[in-house]
Amino acid sequence: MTKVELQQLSKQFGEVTAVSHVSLTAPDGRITALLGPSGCGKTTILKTIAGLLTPSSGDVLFNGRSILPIPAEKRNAVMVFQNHLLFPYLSVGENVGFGLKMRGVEAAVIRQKVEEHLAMVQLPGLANRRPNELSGGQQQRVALARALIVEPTVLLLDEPLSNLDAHLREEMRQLIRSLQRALNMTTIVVTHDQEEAVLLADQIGLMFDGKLAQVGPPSDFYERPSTRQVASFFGATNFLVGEKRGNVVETAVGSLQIAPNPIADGPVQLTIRPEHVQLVPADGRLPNQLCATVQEAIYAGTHTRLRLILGSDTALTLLTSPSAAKTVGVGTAVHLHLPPDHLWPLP
Amino acid sequence: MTRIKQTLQPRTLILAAIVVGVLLPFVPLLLWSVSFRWLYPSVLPESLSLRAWQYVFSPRAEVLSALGYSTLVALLVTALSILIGLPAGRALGLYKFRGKTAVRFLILAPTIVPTLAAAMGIHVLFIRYGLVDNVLGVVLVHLIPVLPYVVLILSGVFANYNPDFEAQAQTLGASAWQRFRHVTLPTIFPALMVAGLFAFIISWSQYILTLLIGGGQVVTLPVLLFSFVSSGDNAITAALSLVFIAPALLFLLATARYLSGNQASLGGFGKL
Amino acid sequence: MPTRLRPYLLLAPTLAVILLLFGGGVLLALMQSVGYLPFLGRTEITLDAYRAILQQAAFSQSFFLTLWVALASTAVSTLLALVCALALRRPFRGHRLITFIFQLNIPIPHLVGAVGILFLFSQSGFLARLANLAGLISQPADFPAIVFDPWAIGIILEYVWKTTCFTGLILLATLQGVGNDLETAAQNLGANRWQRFRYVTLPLLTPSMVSASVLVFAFTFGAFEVPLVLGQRFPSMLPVLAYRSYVDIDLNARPEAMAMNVIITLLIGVLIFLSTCASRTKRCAVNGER
Amino acid sequence: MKKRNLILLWLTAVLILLAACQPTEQEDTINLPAESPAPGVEPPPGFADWDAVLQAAQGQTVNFYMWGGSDLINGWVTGYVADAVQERYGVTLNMVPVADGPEYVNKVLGEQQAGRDEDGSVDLVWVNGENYRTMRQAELLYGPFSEYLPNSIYVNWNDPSVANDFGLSVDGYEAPYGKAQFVMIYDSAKIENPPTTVDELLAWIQANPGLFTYPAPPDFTGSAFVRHICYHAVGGYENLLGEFDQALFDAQLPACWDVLNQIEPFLWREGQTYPESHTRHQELFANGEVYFDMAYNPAEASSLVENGRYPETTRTFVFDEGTIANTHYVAIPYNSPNKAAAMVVANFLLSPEAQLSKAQPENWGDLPVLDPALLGAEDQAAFNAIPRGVATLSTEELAANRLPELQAPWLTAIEQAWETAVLQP
Repeated sequence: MTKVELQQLSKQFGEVTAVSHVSLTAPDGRITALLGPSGCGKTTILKTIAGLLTPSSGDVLFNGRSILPIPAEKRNAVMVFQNHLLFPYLSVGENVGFGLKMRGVEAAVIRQKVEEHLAMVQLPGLANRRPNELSGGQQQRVALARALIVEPTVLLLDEPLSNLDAHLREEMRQLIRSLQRALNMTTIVVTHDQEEAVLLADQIGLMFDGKLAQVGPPSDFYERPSTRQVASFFGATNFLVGEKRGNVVETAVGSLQIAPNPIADGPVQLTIRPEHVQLVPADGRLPNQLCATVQEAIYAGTHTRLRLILGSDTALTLLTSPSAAKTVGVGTAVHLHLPPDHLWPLP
Repeated sequence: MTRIKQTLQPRTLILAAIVVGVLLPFVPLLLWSVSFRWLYPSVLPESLSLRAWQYVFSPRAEVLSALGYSTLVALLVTALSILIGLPAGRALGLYKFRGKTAVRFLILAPTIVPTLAAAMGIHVLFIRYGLVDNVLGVVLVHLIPVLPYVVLILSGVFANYNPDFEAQAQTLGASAWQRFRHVTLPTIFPALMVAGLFAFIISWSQYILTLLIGGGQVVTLPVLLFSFVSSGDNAITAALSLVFIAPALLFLLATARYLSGNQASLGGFGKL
Repeated sequence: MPTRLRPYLLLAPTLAVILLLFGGGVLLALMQSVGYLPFLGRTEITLDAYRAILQQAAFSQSFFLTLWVALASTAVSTLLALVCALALRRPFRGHRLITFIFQLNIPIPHLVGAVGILFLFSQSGFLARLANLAGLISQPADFPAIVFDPWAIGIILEYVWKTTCFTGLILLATLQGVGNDLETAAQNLGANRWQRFRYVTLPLLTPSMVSASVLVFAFTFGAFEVPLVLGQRFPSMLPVLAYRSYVDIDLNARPEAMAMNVIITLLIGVLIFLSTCASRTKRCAVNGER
Repeated sequence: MKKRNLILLWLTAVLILLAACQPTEQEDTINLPAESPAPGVEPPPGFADWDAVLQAAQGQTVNFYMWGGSDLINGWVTGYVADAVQERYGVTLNMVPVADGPEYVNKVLGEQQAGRDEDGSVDLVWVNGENYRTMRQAELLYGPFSEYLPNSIYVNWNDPSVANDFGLSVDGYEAPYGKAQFVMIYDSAKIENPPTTVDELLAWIQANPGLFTYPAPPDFTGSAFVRHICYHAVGGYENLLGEFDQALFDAQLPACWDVLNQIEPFLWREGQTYPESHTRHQELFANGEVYFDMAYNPAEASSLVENGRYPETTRTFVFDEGTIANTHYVAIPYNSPNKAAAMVVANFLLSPEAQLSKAQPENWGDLPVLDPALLGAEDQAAFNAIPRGVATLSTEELAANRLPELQAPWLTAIEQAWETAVLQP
C-alpha cells in the first residue's frame, strides 16, 4: 500500500547528468513502467528508489514521506536485476530465502515460505538446485521469488523480460501481471521495449536523455503523444507540417480537418499512424482525401507497407492488407483518406 | 571536510600498514649495505662505507658471474616453460577431454608436494646421466616448480578464449603461424607476461634445487648469497641481497600493469 | 591432427616433463626410502628407515614445529590478505601506487625476505635498536626473541610478509572479477554491511581463499631456505631435517631422508585432501541429493 | 617498447658475462718452473714423474670445494692462488663454495654410489678431522701423493700434529694447508680482566647470566669449545687419548654434560637455543648480545676488526691450560678427472710463497704449516716479519699453550651426545 513519488529527482555522475528533474508519481498498487531508449536514466531512477544510489538533488517519497535517509537495506524497495544476480554459491532455496535470513527469520519459517514462493513462481521442488542448473527463464523467476518473499513495499523490476526469448516473455509477463494483481503491490518496471511497457503497465513514464517526456496510460502514447519524439518512439512515421487554426490545419498538401483537441493554435506537426491511413476510391465523399504516388511496396506477411509521395516531397507510410495492395503497383496513383479523429497535432 | 573524514577511515590505517609492512624489511638492508661498523645500539651506521658494494662489484667476488648464471638459467627456464606450457594451457583451458581432472591434478601436483623431495629422489639419476653440476640439469630441475604455474596461468586465459577468432582468421587466409602471431598472441599477451614473470621469479629465487643439482658449481645469486648469509658479513649480505632483487623488480615494473589489471591470469590461482 | 587426440598432443610435452622429472623423482624417493634401487644392485625392500625416523624424538618434534609454522603462517597471511584485498578493492587517491607497493614483494626471493626479517627482528636488530632508542629496552636480551626462537615466529613473519601479498593479489583479482553486483543485490534484499560481507563477499572469496591457502600451506610446509636462515638449530623444520640427513656423511641416512620426504608428501596430500573436501562438503552433499 | 629494450639489455649482459666466464685458452706458451719432487718418494699412482704431472695439469680445471663463508679466504683463493696457478702452470682454479664440509663428502659418496668413478665433479677438497676419516675409510681419496709434492720438503713429516689428522695417519692422502689454534675473543672495553682458565670462565658465566653462549655442535668452532670443557671436566685430555672406547666414553663424558648443563640456565636465551653456526655467534658478539666470541683461527678477530665488524678494542686469549690446535689439509677425491692439476694446486699451496701470503692478516692470517727449520734463511726472516693484527697473540704464546685434538670418532661421539645430553631438554 505504497504510493511512490519522485520530486524533481536529478542524478549526476561527474560531468554526466543521468537524470534531470524527474517528477513522477507511481500510484499505489499499480504497475508503472519507466520506458525509454537505453542510457536514458531509467535504471538510475530505479536504483535511486532502491537506495543503491543517492540522488544529486530532489526527493523520493513513499506515502508522502521522504525515504532518502533510510539505508538501502532498510528501505524494503526490492529490485529484481536484469541479469538475475542469483548467488552462485547458494542453492535456489537459499537464494529465495536470503532476504528473510538477513532479517533473522527462523529457519523453519524460511523453509516453508521458500516452498510457497517457489510454487508461486511455478518452480515447486527446485529448492535444492544450483542456480547454474536452471534455464534463464527459471533463474528470472527465482529472482522474482527472492524479491517477493520479503514482501516489499515497492517492487522494482529492471528489464525483467529482456533476457528471455519470445515464448518465455509472454509467460513471464503474465506471471508478473497476475502476481502483481494478486499481491496488489506497487511495482515499477524499467524497460526499453514499448510493447512490453504497454502490455505490462497501468501507467508509463517515457524518458529521453534523463528527462521525463510524457506520463500517462499506455493508450495516450498512441493516441495523444506529446511530442514528435514520443510519437516516433511509439512507431509513428507520418508527420505533416502545418498551421493549426481551430479544427483545421493548413499543410503543404492541403488543409486537413482534425478532431477537437486542447493544442493551441499555431505551427504544428500533424501525425497519423500508418495503420490509420486508408486507401479509398477517388469519390471525394470523405474529408481529408489526398492524391499520392506509390513509391515502394514492402510485403510483410500480415500486411503490406506502402511508401507514398504526396505533392513534391511529402512522404507518408500506410499499412494495408496484402490483397488490397496487389491492385496498386509501384508508380500508380492512389487516393488516401486521413480520418480526422486519428490526426493528432504535435506542438 | 570529506578529506578529513577520509584520512580517519580504518582503510587508511590498513593502507598505511601495507606500505610500512611491505617496505620495512628493506630499510635495514639498505642501511647495512653502506655501513661500516654498525654495532648495537646505534640506530644508524657509525660510519658509512662502500666496502660491501666495492666487493660486490669486484671481479673477485664473482657476483657478475653469478648474475650471469642466474639470468641465463631464469631466462632459459622462462622460455622453455612457456614453450612447453603454452600448448598444455590451451588444452586445459579450451578443450573437454577424458581424464582432464586427472591431468589437471597431475600438473598441479608439484605446487603442493615439495619439489625438494622429488629433486632428492631424482638426484641419483641426474648424477648417473651427467645432469649435475651444469646449467642443463639446473634448468631441468627448475622446470618442476615453474611449469605448473605457467600452465595454470595460461589455462586461465584460454578458459575465456574464443577460438572462433582463429577460425575467422583462417577463413580470411591466415596461415597457422599468422593465426598464432596475429590472433592468439595478442589475445593472450598479458597472461603470457604474467606467466613469464612468475616463471622468471620462481627460477630466479631457487636456492636448494640449484645447490643440489648444480652441485655448487652452478653458482647462481641465491647460492652465492646464502654462503654470505652464513658468513655473517651483514654489509656484503645486504648489498648482495639488493643486487639479487634488482632484476626481479625491473621485471615486475615491466609487467606490473598486466598483473593488476588482468584478473583472468591471476584469478586462475583461485580455481585450483 | 585428429580432433580427439588434439588435447593430448598439446599436453604431451608438459606431461612428459612432470611425469619424468617430478613423478619419477617422487617414485625414486619412495624406492630409496625402502632401500630398493635395482640399478645400484639393491633390491631388498626394508622399512628400517621409517622405523628409525619414527622412533626419533627429533622427528616428531620437527613434525609438530613444521605443522605449527605452516598452519600459523597460512592462517595469519590469509586473514591479512583478506583485509588488504578489501581495503584495495575500490579505487581511491593513490590506489595505483599502493597496489604497486602491495605487489612489490612478489618478486622478492624468500632468501632476501629472510635476511630482511633477520636484520629487522634479531635481538640486536633494527627494531631492537629503535626500542633501545625509545628507552624500552636496555640490552639486546630484553628484546623479545623473535628469530631463532622456539615458536619460530621469525619464520612465520617472513612467510606472512611474503605470502600475504600473493594471496592478497589473488583475492583482489577474484573481487575484481565478480564485481559488486551481488553485494548490491544483497543490500537491496535487506542485508546490512556485515551481512553483505558474511553472506556474499566471503562465500564468493572462499574458493580462491582455499586455493591460495592450500598453496601457501604446502609451500611453507615444504620450504627450506627460510627455516635455515631464521630457524632454531633444534628442532629444525622437516625439510631442513630431511636435507641434513640427505647430505649426512653417513650414506645410511639417505633412506631416512627419503622416508621423511615420503612422509612430508603424504602428510601434505592428506591434509590438503581433507581441507578441500571439508570446504566442498556442502556442495557435494547438495549435488548428491539431486 | 621499453620491455624489448630491457630484455635485449639483459641478453647482452648475459652473453658478455658468459664470455667472461669461459676459461681463457692458454696454449703452449707457459714456461714451467723447474721443480723436482721430494727425493726417495714413489710418484703418485698413474704418473711417472713430476714432469708428467705438470704436463698433464696444463689446461685442466680444478674444482676446489671449500667452506665459502669468508670473503677474505674466498678472495685469496679466487684471486692470488687462482691467478698464480693459471699463470705458472696453465691450471684454471674454480673455487666452489660450500656451507658445510659434509656436503662435498656426501657429494663424492653420491657419485660413487651412482657409479661415476671416472669423471667426478670434485677435484680438490679442503678437509680435516671427521670428514678426512670418512673419505679415507670409504676409499674416496686419491693417493698417496702429498709426500711426493716438491714443496713437501718444507713439511716436517715427523711432527705428529702434521703427520696425523685427528689421530688418523695422513699417509700421503692429504697435503698440509695450514694450522689453526683455538682462541677466546672478548672486548677489552667491556671486560678488563678476562678469565684465564676454564674454571674462571665458568664462574664468569654464572656471575653474568645471558652474556655467554657457544655455537651448537657440529659447528666446527662450537664443537671445539665443547671439547675444551670436556678436557676440563674429565681432568685433562690425557684421559681421552687413543682409539675411541665406548666404555670410557660412557664413564668419563657425563661429567662434561653436567658442567654444560649447569651453565645452561646462565647462557644466552637461558640455553634454550644455541647459535647454529660460528658466524651467527660472531654476530651476537659484534652486537654485544654476548661478551665472548671464540675462533679456531687466532688471527680471525684481527681481520674482523680490520673490516669493521668487530670493535677496535677486541682482544683474544688462550686458557692457561692451553687450547686445542690442529692442521688442515687439502685432498683429492678418487674420481677426480683432473688429479694432476689438483696436485699442482696442492703443491702451490704448500710453497713458502703461498704460505707467506696466506699468513698476512689482510689476506687471511692463517698459521703457516711449514717447519721454519726446513726453510731458507730468507724465508724464515719473511715469516718472522709477518705483522700481527691488534687482536692476535704472538706465535710464541700460542705455541706454548697448545693441546692436541682427539681422534675423530671421539669428536663424532661427543657431537652426537651433546645433542641428546645438552641441547634437547
